[in-house]
Amino acid sequence: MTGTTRRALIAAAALGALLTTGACNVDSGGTTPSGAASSDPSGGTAGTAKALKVGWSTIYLAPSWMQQTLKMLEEDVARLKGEGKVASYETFNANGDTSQQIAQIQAMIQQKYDVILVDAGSSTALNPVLEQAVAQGITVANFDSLVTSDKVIRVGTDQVEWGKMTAQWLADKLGGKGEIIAMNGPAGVAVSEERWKGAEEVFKKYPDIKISANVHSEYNLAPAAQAFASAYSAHPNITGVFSQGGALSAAALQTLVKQDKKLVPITGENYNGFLKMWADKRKEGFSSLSTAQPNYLSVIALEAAVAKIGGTAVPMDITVPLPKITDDNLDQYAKQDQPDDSYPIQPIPQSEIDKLIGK
Amino acid sequence: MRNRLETAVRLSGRAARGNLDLVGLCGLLVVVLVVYQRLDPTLLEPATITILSAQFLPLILAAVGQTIVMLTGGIDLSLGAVLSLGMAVFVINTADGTMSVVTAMVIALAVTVLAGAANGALVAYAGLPPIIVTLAASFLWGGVTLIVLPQPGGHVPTGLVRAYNLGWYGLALPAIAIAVALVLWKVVKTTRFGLTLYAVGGNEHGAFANGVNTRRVKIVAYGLAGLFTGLAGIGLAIQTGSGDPTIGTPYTLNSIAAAVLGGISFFGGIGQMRGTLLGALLLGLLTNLLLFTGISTFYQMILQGVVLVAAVAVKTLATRERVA
Amino acid sequence: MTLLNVERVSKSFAGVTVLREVSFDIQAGEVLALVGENGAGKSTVLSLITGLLTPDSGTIRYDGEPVRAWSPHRARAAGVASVHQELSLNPHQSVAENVFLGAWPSRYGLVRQGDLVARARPLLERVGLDVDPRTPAGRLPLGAQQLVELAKALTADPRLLILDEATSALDDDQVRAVFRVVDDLRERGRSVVIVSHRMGELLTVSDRLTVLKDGEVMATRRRDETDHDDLVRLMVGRELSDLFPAKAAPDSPQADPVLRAAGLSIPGACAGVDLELRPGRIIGLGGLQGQGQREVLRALFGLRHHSGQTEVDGRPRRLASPREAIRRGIAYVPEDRKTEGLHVVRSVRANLALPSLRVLAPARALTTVSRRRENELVEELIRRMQVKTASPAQEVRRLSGGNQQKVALAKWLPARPRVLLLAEPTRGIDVGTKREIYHLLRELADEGMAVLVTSGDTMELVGLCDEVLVMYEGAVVERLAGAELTEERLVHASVVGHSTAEETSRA
Amino acid sequence: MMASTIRGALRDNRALWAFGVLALTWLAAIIFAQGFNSVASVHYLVQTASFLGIVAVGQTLVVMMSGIDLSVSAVVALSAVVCAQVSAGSGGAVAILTALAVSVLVGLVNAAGLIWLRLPPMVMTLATGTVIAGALLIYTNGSPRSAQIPLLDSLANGSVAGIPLATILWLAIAAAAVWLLHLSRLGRYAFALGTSEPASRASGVPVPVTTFVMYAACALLAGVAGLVLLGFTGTSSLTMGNPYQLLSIASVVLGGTSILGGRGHLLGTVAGALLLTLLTALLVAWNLSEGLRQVSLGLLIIVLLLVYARERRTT
Repeated sequence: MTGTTRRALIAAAALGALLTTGACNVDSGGTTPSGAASSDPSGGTAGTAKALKVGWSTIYLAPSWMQQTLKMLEEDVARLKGEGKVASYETFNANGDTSQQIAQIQAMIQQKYDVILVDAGSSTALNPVLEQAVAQGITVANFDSLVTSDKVIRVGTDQVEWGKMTAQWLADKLGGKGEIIAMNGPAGVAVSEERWKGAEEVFKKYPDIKISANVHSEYNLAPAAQAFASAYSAHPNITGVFSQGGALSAAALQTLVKQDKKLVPITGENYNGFLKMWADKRKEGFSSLSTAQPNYLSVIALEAAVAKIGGTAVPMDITVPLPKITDDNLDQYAKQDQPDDSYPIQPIPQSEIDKLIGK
Repeated sequence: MRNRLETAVRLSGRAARGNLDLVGLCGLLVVVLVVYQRLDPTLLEPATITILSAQFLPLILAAVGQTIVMLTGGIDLSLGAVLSLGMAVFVINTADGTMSVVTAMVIALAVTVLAGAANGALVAYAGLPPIIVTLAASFLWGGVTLIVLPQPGGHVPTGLVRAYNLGWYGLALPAIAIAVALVLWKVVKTTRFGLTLYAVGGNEHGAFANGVNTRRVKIVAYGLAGLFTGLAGIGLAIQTGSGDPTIGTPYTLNSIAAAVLGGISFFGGIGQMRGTLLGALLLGLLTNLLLFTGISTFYQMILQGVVLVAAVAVKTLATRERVA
Repeated sequence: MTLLNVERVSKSFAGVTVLREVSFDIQAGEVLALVGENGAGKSTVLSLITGLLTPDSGTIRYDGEPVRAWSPHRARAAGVASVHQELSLNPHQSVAENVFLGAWPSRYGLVRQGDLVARARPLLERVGLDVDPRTPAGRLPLGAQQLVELAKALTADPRLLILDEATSALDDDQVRAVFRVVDDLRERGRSVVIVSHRMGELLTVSDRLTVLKDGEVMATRRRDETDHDDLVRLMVGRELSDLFPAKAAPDSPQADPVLRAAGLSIPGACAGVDLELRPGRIIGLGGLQGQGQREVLRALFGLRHHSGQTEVDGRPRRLASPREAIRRGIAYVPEDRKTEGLHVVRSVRANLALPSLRVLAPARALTTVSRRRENELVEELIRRMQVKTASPAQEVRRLSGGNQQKVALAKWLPARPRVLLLAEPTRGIDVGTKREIYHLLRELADEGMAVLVTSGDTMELVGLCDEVLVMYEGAVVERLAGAELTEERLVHASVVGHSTAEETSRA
Repeated sequence: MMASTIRGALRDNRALWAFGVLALTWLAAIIFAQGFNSVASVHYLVQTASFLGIVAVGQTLVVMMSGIDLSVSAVVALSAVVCAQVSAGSGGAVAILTALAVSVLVGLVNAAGLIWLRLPPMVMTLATGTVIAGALLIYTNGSPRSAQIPLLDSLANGSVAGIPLATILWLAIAAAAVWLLHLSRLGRYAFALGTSEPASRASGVPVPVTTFVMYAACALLAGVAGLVLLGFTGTSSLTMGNPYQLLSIASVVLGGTSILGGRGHLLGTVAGALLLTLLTALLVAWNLSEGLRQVSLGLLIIVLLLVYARERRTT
């Protein structure tokens, strides 16, 4: 019996020790900038002289799009650190758990971050906590997956427009009639629903376009390939595919290629695997219109937040135009030497960023 | 004549009450709280308590629900889906005004209780193992949620959201809600039904042989779990000011982890709700602590897995001597 | 006054007649024993009384009224309570909670623990159980658990109490406590139906005995009209004088011990136990229930951590796991055959073949099991042990208790173990099968096996064993062999806790 | 040997039921939904079922001994990611062997946790799954590679005599698993463990060896599935295994194997995986909204389980 207690205590002590060491790290590294920040929570007059404490809370970190975003963000952070504008930077990964993300943002409020960047796990659930952060004088910039609150800077692309634009291209390509399979992201997720909403608006105008299957899948090649294969085996006579994600497009195209079937037009995204295959099959008559959720959204969000603290009148809603990848400019995008699971994007000039954030 | 032996039996009996596990958990919790206090000196201020309790409420209540099911020897893999369902039903029915909120709550809870009871009925009458029933039910209730609320949205009165998240005249509403829920459980546990729950979990056949309607007990237990899960969903809706049809998923495994950490047995009949409460608090505080420590997010998942294994292993190894 | 009247009741399952025109009655304030071999129809009769089954024909009158739509619920409401061999306790709840299981007294719907404990105390006292009502039931020894079952049955103050093999796990002391309860009930005009394989007990406690054989009532006798031999004759239809086989010649040369234990100790269970098991000898471990006998067996089979020396063939060997014990030639037939002894939901074949798979699929661990050799082996075992089973594919739980026990024992034989450990080898088994098992054990001993048996049945130990070690509070307090091995001395040592010799020397 | 196997399958009628339900569902699909009668559709159904099927065969091995492996999803990703990563430097063959070795290692760790730490399988395998997911993030620094390994490519996409190679691989694996589980000594031990652990211990069943082999085999098969998926998609991702966690368990149960262990036949799982794939495809073909689709899938699984997978053990 004493053994039990002893063991429990040892485990507790060990864990405690582990946590304390971790805690010390933060104490040594984190207090100075936050102290500086708390002396001037509004950040108005200190201007550019003050170095900011920046954190990014993201719902997922695993997907390669997020990884590229992280890299791009870190590069920009390094540059801003060099300029003395940013003091520290931290990434928080909620790993798909929105409640966890709320906790993260709360922790960032407690730790007196100056800038909170958010890639949201839910379009609505984070509103209260983000507004709380704003109320505490923290500058919140939300990008990519957006929340509905108008109290935070939102940097994104127009997802409905995404759906509209690609669907319109497909409808034109099909001459207003045909049979298609729609490949959507997971059900119940705002991005996926909005893109489909835009697409649906377009397809409603074309009664001769029949949507014979509407497939939902993770934005991920393997499940998408399976989902498409099942839908396709039921509807082998389709003349086009509406896809709202690159991996989904790649899955569809790959299936057609492997089955040696006629290559029908497929809308897409700047997923390198898809772009490479497209470039390869272009001469066989395959065609697509792809767009992109540019990774530089994160950079724009960061710079917008920094500029706002610096006194610039930054617009609350920053809509970044959707890039268009067509048969003509495909070669600029498709990167043969890079892995399939990457999202090649043309860099955005600083002047463009400045224009967007109202400098 | 046989005093020595009986004393031994009595002593070991007292040891078996499971309080030792709780002592270990409490110790761990104190350590975590002390470290937390160092990192966040506002820990014991009402504002922080409000925030933290708002944050922990869904997990605690979900774990309470999971515990009730596990006490009968079952498991609920559909808990996350039912939580989302409760949240969805709640947010589509609320409008500003107290009456409307209360009505919406009642409707949401009725739905989740029914969903739970349906799971229970399948387990009780169909002779299907709980793990499989609730696995299939997780698709079912997840689908229903998507039909009710196809994408994030809905509305919760702003005043309520503010009062809940920031305190209401200095009162931590979520903490009060948790306390009320636990008192409710305490009452349920002292009723005949509560004892029956443990009896069915510990020896279902024996309970049946003694005239206990084991089927009804299971249905009520799953229904009751649905009630607490629904409350968790409503709490989450008020915390976030909206509904989200996919937000509940992580709660399935997290609630199981909290219950297991708190000493609830997979085989039923063993465990105390206070253990679950400690387990849920510990899980929540630990993940929060990781946010403060600045450990790379890549290592967070590894640490979570290791903590779970370590905690449960220490507990099972400590109890092993008594059993073997 | 007649409380219960069973008139010409018949019952059949799937065309097989289990009861044929069975008639008997129970008077108020009477104790009636139902005796018969396994399969004679006793459990079916009891199920009819408790409402689990309804008769195909015939009538049952309770309190003078023919019972209609009789169900367990109604029977209970009418004052019928029963205690079975199978425990229905929840091991994780307290004794007090178990005593009132399913019918907890409550006020305003709330159950107060203090109230439960206070109400449980007198009931526990009545059945002679001195334990803290707050103890989890699973912590009690098996016998004590059975007494809790009895206390539970008494909560409703039953008019008719059914004791179905309810004393099988009890030691003599506890049995006496049960009989006090029975006597008390009788005095208060209550009735008791008792079923047991322990004939001696029945002859002590019952007023009348009804003998069943093959679903028919052979006779109903008053206690003073009958005796042990008479009953056995009625039950099996023949004389059964040679229940126990002849023992090993006491002065025959003793072989070297196969298994020796010195200073065997388990904290809280036993301390400093020395024993030697020799080929050809059957050694018994006696004493009151729960004095550490069971733990000694489990330790020797590697199921229980222990300290002390163990030697096999004179060489020190650790017995840390069942696999090591089996490798050293030790086999174990546990007391609780349904959890440790057998895979009850698997077939007779699978159970019998399991310990022999090494032989059936030799060489490496992954090797294919030979179906042909498996079938041969299984059929040979079924034949040798006379296991009554529809086919080798029958699930073990469908077999009678005696046949289950045969399977639990038989599965070890192909491996030719040199030491056989048996806990309560004949609990709940009818007299015919008992005899078969006794003779088989002696046969195995004669073939050179060393046998160690624990039993709560004094007669069994005296009749079967060459030597009996009596345990008291975890220690061996007496060794009886040859002429000294009598029921009297055995009981004396069990109760007093030291040997008769000590007593005389002290005097 | 084959004859006795089939007889064994027939005796366990729940596995047989699974095949019956599969045949009926397929027939219904052909009649009520278009496109299910073409050779191409059959080809693709059995090919896509192979990925799930290989994982499910492994899952059967542990479920039969009354365990469960929730880390299969992580192992699928692990194997694919490791293979892609290693092949860049050391070539395909080394990469495949490394991936399989790492997978087996995970199975061994799972088994070690069950045996030495006495953890419930659900907790242990869930935890290893989480740890692997975290470890993969660190290993790949978050961006897993794609890889073209000819062997895997042809294995996943090629066919022989019109039968996809992936399916042939799956059936070969199933045959080997049938031998392991139903004909070998170790399989007997697994069944024994699945029905009663105390009785198995007291009968001298080598609990550690059996646990190690079965969990290692399960992880190995998850690893194989990961490799085939890598060949199929040409790329690895950290989440590619996710669908297989719960679906593999569902396949096992739909195949008539008791989730409590000790009952069922491995061949049932083959039917279960096909059935589940077919049902998913059917629901896609009906073009329901995602919500309705999930509701239907849940209800269909429940109905099927009610038809033939009820537990009658507690009587």
